[in-house]
Amino acid sequence: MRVLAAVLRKELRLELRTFESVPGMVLFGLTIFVVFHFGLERASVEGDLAAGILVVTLLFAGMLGLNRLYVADEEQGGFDGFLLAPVDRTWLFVAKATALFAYLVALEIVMVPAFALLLLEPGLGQALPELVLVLALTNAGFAIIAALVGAIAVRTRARDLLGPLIALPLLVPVVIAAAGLLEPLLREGGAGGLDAKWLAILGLYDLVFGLLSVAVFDPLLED
Amino acid sequence: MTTAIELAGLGRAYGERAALDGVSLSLPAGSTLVVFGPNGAGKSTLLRILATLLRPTTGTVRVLDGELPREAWKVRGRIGLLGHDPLLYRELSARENLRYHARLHAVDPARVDELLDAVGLGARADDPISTYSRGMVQRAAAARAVLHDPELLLLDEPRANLDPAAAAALEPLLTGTPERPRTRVVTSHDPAGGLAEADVALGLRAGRPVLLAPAAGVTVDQIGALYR
Amino acid sequence: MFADTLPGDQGTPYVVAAYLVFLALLLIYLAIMGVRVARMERDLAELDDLVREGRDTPPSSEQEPERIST
Amino acid sequence: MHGKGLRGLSVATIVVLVGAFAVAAFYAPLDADQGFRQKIFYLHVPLAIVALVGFIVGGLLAIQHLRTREPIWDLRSYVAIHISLILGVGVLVTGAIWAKSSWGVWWLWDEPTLVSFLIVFLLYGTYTPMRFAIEDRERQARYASVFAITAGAFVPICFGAVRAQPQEVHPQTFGSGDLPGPMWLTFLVCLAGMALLFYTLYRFEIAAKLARGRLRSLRRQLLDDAPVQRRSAAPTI
Repeated sequence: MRVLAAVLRKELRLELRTFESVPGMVLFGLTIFVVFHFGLERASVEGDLAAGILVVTLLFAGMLGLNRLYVADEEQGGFDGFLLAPVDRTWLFVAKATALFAYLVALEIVMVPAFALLLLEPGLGQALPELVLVLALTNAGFAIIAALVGAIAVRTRARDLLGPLIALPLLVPVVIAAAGLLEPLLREGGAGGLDAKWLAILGLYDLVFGLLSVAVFDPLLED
Repeated sequence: MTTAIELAGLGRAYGERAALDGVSLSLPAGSTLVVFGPNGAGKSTLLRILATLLRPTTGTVRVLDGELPREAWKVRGRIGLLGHDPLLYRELSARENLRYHARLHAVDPARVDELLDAVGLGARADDPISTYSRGMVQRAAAARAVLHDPELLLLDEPRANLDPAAAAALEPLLTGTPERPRTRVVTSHDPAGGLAEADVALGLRAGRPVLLAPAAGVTVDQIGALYR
Repeated sequence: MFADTLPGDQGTPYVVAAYLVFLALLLIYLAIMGVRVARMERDLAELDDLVREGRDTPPSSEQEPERIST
Repeated sequence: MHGKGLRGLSVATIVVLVGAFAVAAFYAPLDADQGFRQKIFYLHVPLAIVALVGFIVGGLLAIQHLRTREPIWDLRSYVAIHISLILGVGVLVTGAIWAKSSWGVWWLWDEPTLVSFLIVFLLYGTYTPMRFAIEDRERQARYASVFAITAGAFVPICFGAVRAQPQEVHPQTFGSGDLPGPMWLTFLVCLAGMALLFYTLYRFEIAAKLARGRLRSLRRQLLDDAPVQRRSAAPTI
């Protein structure tokens, strides 16, 4: 755990110092809302359309996060510095996934109210606890895939393109489940409950890919 | 008098190109091996292999009491690397960088401040590395390399772009103390200076060891011949 | 016996198209592999000539490159 | 020495495959409502199953590669995925044709197997560009194996997630239970033919690649001019 805390503390401090990821993700997200507004020519949305817009916007903002996740380590010797230490390498993956999870939470703190303000028809009040749970599971899915695929993509030539290209298809099940869960929450006539089936799928996805990533991460660091 | 490093036919190839080929030597603990050779001769590759950062493609490597790459975990944390890349985050300060490495190596944070003063960075410790001069970065990197009191020190031209004051400040750190001698592998382009501090001299040319002998018996122009 | 399994109703062109597409895909793949194998055979032939040449003329004695050693 | 047994295998494949298609065309009874169109089923579904199994096999071979670190496993994983991708093109095209003939539209978002196959295909489509983007051979193999394992585990999950979607408009023609005897038998023969085809192409390509590797090393020994190795996605032994 000491290692996780050390790497995570360094990650968050580096982010606070350079503001590389979160501000960019927030601005990018808000811009996408505007684009959706003009693209769909809708002043307000609800139900499945609202769910779709929110999930897709978070997904693409997450892709920005993915592209920035390992850049500092690749360019400033972070990988070597970490490999020289007598620690289990999987902690780097856990720390990076947790860091991106934190960025996504920070992103959502700004974006969800903005979404309610700009586009969403029904208010958010009544469905907030369920919404937080769904977004948490979705963030976990994004963070796990981004931390794994980011490590694959960062040391290749076309990394800004390759990362999202690999991550997006992998995240389709998360998008399906998240949209399915959010749809009743954002419906006009008041919140429906959470669909257990989709909750199970999202939870299973996070669990399976979490364990899988931990198992296959180490070979990415050897040279 | 155990041996710190044991190499037998060590080779490293990138596809067809052999960066290192057929290096064999045995270095007793506490002694200093100085590696000479033109750029691209494989000096840095050798250091990265010894530092467990690079897997050898042929031959066997035994460093301290671990056979690489299988037992790398055994020796990691007991080796200090000061390479061309300082391995420090430019946006963080020297103190923050060293604190991070201290936590990774489970080293008492107090040692960080102690080292920062030792290398003469006490005043600027909290400014980001990006504001440091080349010499100051090298001092911070040296402090990072010896932070965890390694048994084996790998130094890639440690005195490059260092002013005399900085070199003097780093000297005690990089040589270890008589009662706790440090095994060292140092690469150098300075035949005279290099031979002076060497116990064993190794000459590399295009990845092949063309010269391997106790430093006492090696003359400066033999080293010079490597570069012609 | 075939009457009931092969009528000419409007579905036929699609089925035929599907099987033809599959066949075309297969043929393209085999063609590419064929080109690769042909290139390999040409290289092999070239190497054969070399070996034959080598055997006819005795190999010249090569001079061991001078090494600096103490 | 690499291609031993290939001739026998190729003959067997041709016999079984052509036989299977003949059986499908002449022996299999007409589907009650879809009539003759249903016969694409005997091509499209076996092709899809073999391609998907090929992807998963590629993942298993990649696990073996990470465990043993021998390049031969990376070659096998690469070839398995490479051929599955080629069959995948066939699956998507025949799937579109089947959709057009049965439901009058070239693509159908309600058909879960087609949709999930497209997602899997898009994912594996990045396999070769990713390999090409990494220059160092050894690292290329290692990263490709990590990709193959992750993607291999993704295939069933993707099918599960897409299939769980509510709009199940069209009757599922491929259900193990409801197929009458003769159709089921024909389907099995076609599946066997397609699996044999995959295995033959797999063995064929591996033999070709090993022979090319052998050739290159011979050339290097004889001509002593090591041809500068072009960047390529394919592994070379």
